[in-house]
Amino acid sequence: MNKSKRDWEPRLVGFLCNWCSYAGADLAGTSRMQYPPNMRVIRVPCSSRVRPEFILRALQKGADGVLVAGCHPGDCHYTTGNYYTRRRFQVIKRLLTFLGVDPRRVMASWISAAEGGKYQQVVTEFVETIRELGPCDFRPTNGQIFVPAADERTDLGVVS
Amino acid sequence: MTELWRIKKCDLPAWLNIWREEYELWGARPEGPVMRYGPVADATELVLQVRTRDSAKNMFFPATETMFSFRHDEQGLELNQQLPELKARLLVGLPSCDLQALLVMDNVFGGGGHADPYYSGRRQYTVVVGVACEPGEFFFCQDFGFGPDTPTGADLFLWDDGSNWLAQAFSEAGARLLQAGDWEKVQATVPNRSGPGGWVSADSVARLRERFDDPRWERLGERCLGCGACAYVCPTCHCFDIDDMPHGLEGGERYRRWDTCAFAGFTAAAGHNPRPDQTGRIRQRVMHKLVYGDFRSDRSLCVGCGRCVAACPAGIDIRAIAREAVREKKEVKAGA
Amino acid sequence: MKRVGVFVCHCGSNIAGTVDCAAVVAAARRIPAVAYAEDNKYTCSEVGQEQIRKAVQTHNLDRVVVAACSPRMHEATFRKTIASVGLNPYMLEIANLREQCSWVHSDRQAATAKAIDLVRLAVAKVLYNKPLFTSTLPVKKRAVVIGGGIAGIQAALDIAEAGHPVTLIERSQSIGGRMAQLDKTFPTLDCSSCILMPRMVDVGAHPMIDLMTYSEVEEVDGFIGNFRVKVRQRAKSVDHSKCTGCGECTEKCPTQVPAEFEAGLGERKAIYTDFPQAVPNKPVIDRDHCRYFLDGKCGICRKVCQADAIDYTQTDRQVEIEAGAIVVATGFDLFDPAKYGEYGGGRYPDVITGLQFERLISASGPTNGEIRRPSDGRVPETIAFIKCVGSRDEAHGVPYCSRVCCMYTAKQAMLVKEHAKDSKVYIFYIDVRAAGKGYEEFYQRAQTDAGATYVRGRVAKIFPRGEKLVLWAEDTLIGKQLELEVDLVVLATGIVAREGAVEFAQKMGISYDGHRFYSEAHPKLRPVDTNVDGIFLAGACQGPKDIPDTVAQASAAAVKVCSIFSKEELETNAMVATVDENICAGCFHCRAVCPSGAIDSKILHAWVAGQDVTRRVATVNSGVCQGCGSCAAACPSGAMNVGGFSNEQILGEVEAL
Amino acid sequence: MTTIQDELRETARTLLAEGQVDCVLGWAWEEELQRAVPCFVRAAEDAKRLIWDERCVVSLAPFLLHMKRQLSSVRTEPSRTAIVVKGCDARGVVRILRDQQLERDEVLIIGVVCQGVGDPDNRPAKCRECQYHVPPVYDLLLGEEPKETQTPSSPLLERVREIEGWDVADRASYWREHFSRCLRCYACRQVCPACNCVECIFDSERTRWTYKRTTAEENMIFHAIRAFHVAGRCVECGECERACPMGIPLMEINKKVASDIKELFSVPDAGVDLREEPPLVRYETGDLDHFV
Repeated sequence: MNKSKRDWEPRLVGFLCNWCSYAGADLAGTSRMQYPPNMRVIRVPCSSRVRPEFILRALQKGADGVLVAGCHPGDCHYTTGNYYTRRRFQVIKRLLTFLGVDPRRVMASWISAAEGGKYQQVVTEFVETIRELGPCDFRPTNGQIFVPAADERTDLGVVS
Repeated sequence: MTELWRIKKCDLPAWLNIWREEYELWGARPEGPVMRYGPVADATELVLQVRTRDSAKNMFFPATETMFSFRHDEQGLELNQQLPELKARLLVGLPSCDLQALLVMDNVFGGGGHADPYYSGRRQYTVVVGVACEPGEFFFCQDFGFGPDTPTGADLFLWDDGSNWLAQAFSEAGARLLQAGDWEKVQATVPNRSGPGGWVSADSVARLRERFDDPRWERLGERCLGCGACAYVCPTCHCFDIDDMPHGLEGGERYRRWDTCAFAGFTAAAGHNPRPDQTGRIRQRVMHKLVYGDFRSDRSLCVGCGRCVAACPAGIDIRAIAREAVREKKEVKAGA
Repeated sequence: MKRVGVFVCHCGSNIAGTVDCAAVVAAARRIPAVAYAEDNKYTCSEVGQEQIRKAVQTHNLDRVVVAACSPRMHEATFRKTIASVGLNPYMLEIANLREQCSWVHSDRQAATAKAIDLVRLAVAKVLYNKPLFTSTLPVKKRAVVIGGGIAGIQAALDIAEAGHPVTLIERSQSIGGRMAQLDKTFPTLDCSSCILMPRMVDVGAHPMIDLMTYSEVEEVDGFIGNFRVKVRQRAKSVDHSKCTGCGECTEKCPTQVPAEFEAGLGERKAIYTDFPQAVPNKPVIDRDHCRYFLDGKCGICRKVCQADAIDYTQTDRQVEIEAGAIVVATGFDLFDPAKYGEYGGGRYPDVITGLQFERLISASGPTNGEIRRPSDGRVPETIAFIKCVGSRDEAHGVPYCSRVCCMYTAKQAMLVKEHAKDSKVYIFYIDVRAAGKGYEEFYQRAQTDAGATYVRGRVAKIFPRGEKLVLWAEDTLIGKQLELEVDLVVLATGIVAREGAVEFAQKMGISYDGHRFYSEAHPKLRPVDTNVDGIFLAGACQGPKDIPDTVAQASAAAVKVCSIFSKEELETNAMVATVDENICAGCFHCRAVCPSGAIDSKILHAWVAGQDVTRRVATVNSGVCQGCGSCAAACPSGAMNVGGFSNEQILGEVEAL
Repeated sequence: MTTIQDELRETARTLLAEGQVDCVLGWAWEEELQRAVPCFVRAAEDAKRLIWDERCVVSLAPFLLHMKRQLSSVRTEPSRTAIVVKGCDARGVVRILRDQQLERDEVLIIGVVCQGVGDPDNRPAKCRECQYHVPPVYDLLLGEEPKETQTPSSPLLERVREIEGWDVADRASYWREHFSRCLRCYACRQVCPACNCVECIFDSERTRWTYKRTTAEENMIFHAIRAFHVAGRCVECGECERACPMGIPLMEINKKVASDIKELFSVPDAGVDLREEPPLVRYETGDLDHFV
């Protein structure tokens, strides 16, 4: 399902921590701050709940950009959660960049419950960056040596 | 003396290139640091008489293959089978052991009225050109009754005659190949070198069958780390598992992928695993290859290509296991 | 077969205004797993909830998706709704169609498409929801209050009055804290000890309050309802059960040392009580300065004590207290004036702090209430008060306003009239902040009755000239620089966090802000809670505040404690981590990242090949686990999972992208 | 080098004879196979089969961990195994101990001073940049410590820097081409001392972590996740690359992650100190934040 750039809308995934970033996103809502509708939000209890498996699966399943958002270090509802996120995320991002995923596709951001404006800005900028970058070429290619199912199919005899 | 065809080695690529419109050319060529069978644009890229790291099995029974996709929406369930697209292929350069392996796989996937549509499709549209092999490290094909010059299983077989190739067709597809290119008819004797062997004897198969409970299997179990390298490079390993990949909430596809008895989860069923550790698993591999063999044709599942010996990170060697089985229990060699 | 019910809310026009709810319902019906989908105007209303209840029963749904406002609004409401018809409350997921869709997008077509996607994500997640259950934990109905100032005293009294036992822990010899050091309090000019002492006496006499003075908290662990507080009771060297508080020993003790209580202006003996009305009114021996302990010569106090209460052999004791809740009321320190080199704080004897001035005017102070210059004891003719010393000053790392200095400086200016009516008073200020009840009127009286001259401008430099102190300042209202000779300078130093506040916060596991004040759970809605359930804050340790606010916070903390103690058992968090013991390899990366120490280990016995094999695996204490999921992310094999945000649920959501 | 070999045989023999250990895990030479293979010596008289020379390439650490999960080695009374280790193997043993998969007293570490293994004129990358000619942890040490140990340049690190220099698309096609060869035989996982889970997420039947398809991008996900799971714990023993039948340059990935972690969190090499803390389960409040 490759999409030519013209009619393609970036699909973004955001893992938002429940106590800060998700609350910040809600605040952007109550303040009626407008931003593009490309972001699909997945709520997590803490940014430290996000595993690299989720990020990679999201990219594989059609996400063109992945955001991991949490509280500012020191504000974490669980005290230390985002300290681990900070370390893990840097390792994941550098690893993915090394393996050929454009670094701009995966980003982290500290957004507190009071920063509705920042959430709006982060989403808007992220959509623009990805729109410029184009679709992520991480589509599930079919590993078969053969391209599957031509339209017409001959009846398969039995090999002697 | 039999009637053969001869061509100069340097003219072989030109001959093969003739067939490129009709067939897709396949053969051994370097891929990264390893030799593998794969498609080539020009016959000159092919490397003959070389042992690839993994076998040609991938061409007929790929490591991952979508069987069918399904979609469930308000109109009900829609199923469509994903049969492979059928393209004629010309596979050049299989040594005798790989040819024998193809026969084994044909038995497993093709015979007995229950042809596997995925395997058969690909196999049926592929013409196989065998080439005499230069014996190398870890080979033991002679133990299974054939040598580097045994043509069985090929549509066309090329024997090494110094600066020329001697060829003989064994099917009309093979014969048709000879109609193009500057082949000349000759009368020559077909070389019939005996291959390396002397490891697996009928006696060792019998001893292995008796020694199911021999404690020496545990020594092997300690050394086998449970990876799938041996099985996945083996030309005759054909076990597979089936799994589903969802497409969103409405449908998905069912695919099959290689599996191996070396893996821990291979026999895990409903929380119980009859083979709890590697001892049972390495024993199953050796027994299935050498002793149980292929129940459909009661021939050994091993073709002596030695790829598993080369691939094993722990240095386990199926040849030594067979030889060890005939040795008396008292002197236990390190290798076993 | 999983049967999902989807309920799309219009929320009046909040959602329906931008999202085509009917289209969302139609799209939801097309999802195979969705057995029933409908929309209604107000799902959270009684009517809306009744529709859910009816639908669950008639279509025997086993899990529900409500597509409405943010889960942070009504997740709890809808959990109760589905629980009332027999579903486990956690078989619910919320799609946030309002705050994160209809309100933030204007293009109807795009908003509807996104709404459909959000519903698909919620359905994909709910398919992996599992029933979750809370468990209960016993509550130890004893409170521990740390800090014996007015905040600790008030909290302790309120809790004790509600019938629960309290242990009040105070580091110094007596309770009373900062307030005991004050002479009068604003805005009523009440005498500080007159209003404080009765409360102190109540605390000392209260049957439900165990008073542990001269003691420090060493370690706190456990969790709400089941804290274990380790306290080090320093050796008092006086057996308080025998001591009658006659004061003979203090009288005869030959050693004089600077008294902390007198803020450096007065002295005390080696065996001392902080101040005359101390509670407990029984002395302790300061072993760092007592001659008996330094060179073993003295021992006068033991000789003169008729009650034979002196006991040099006493040693420190470690006491472990089990408590269900803790109130932290550790108070504050003052900004160190020496940091203002230009004012000569700490160098010129006649440049003192507001607290030292308070001691001067206090009847029980070093000068028995007379305002005298520390240098030569003369009554100062002109006094200059300088406000915002170490407050609202980014350069010295104290950008905040300390809230109380404007009022206590006005108070002190008025008291100068009482204690030295001829003295002239200048007050240098940036702004005057008098926002409390009766504060503005009090500030006006300071100008009129007390005749204090308010000069708007900062003082640039203070230096001695002969007997006098010279102030270089400016009066920004008339735009003139001025030089002023005064006899006494009083610096209104700002309120800063206690020295050692960070270590204490780490000991308690509570978080602190950039200025080392302890962080409340939520600035507006949970000002007395901390991020650790069961630990509450009261007083200036949470930030500068005056006595009325402190007392209000103390009572609030007390009510929070009492609400915990009102239940026999505590309900624990349902969305907690769980371990799959078959997969756990016992590497304990999870324990390394757990913020609440909820992970322990146990030995598993398995019968393998005819032998008993032991294996160590992780266990989770569901009472302590807060469900953050750090462990589930640190566990490579996925053995550790979190209810409500399990690996399967999140992978399911990602799958439906 | 024979002197170390003799010492090794003598040490093994006495250890077994005195019953200090019930098994010595070392290398033995297989004449027919022309290869040095792991060998579990249990009888004192078999100690003479142990060898030590540059042909002892296989790292024995994974076999130590693997033994524990074999029924055959299940014993009620505590058993103790001696293991012969060169520097990189010793780091593997420390990894297994530090991940609490073995108790310290279950292992007796016989360290041997190693100047590099494999083909002398084409040493594996790990030997050319080796800084642990002397095993960092051992109970017994055979062979003298070399006098001067200059810290060699790291060809692997230079290769990583070179790859980092390419632009993203080139890197993507470089790795896609390598990963398209991966057969998912999991040899790299099975020989890795840091991959010590009881059940790997890639084998999980209960949770569909990933699909078990051998497509290029699915393989990339496998190798990315594995590299992350061992991040900060990988001891750079190079076994994954050696074991890979398809010749995928896995050490380039592990070296990249290891150098990132060293640069970001300035932590010592993994598998050197028995009290080390895996860096991804710790934090410093002052950690860098520039990426946000």
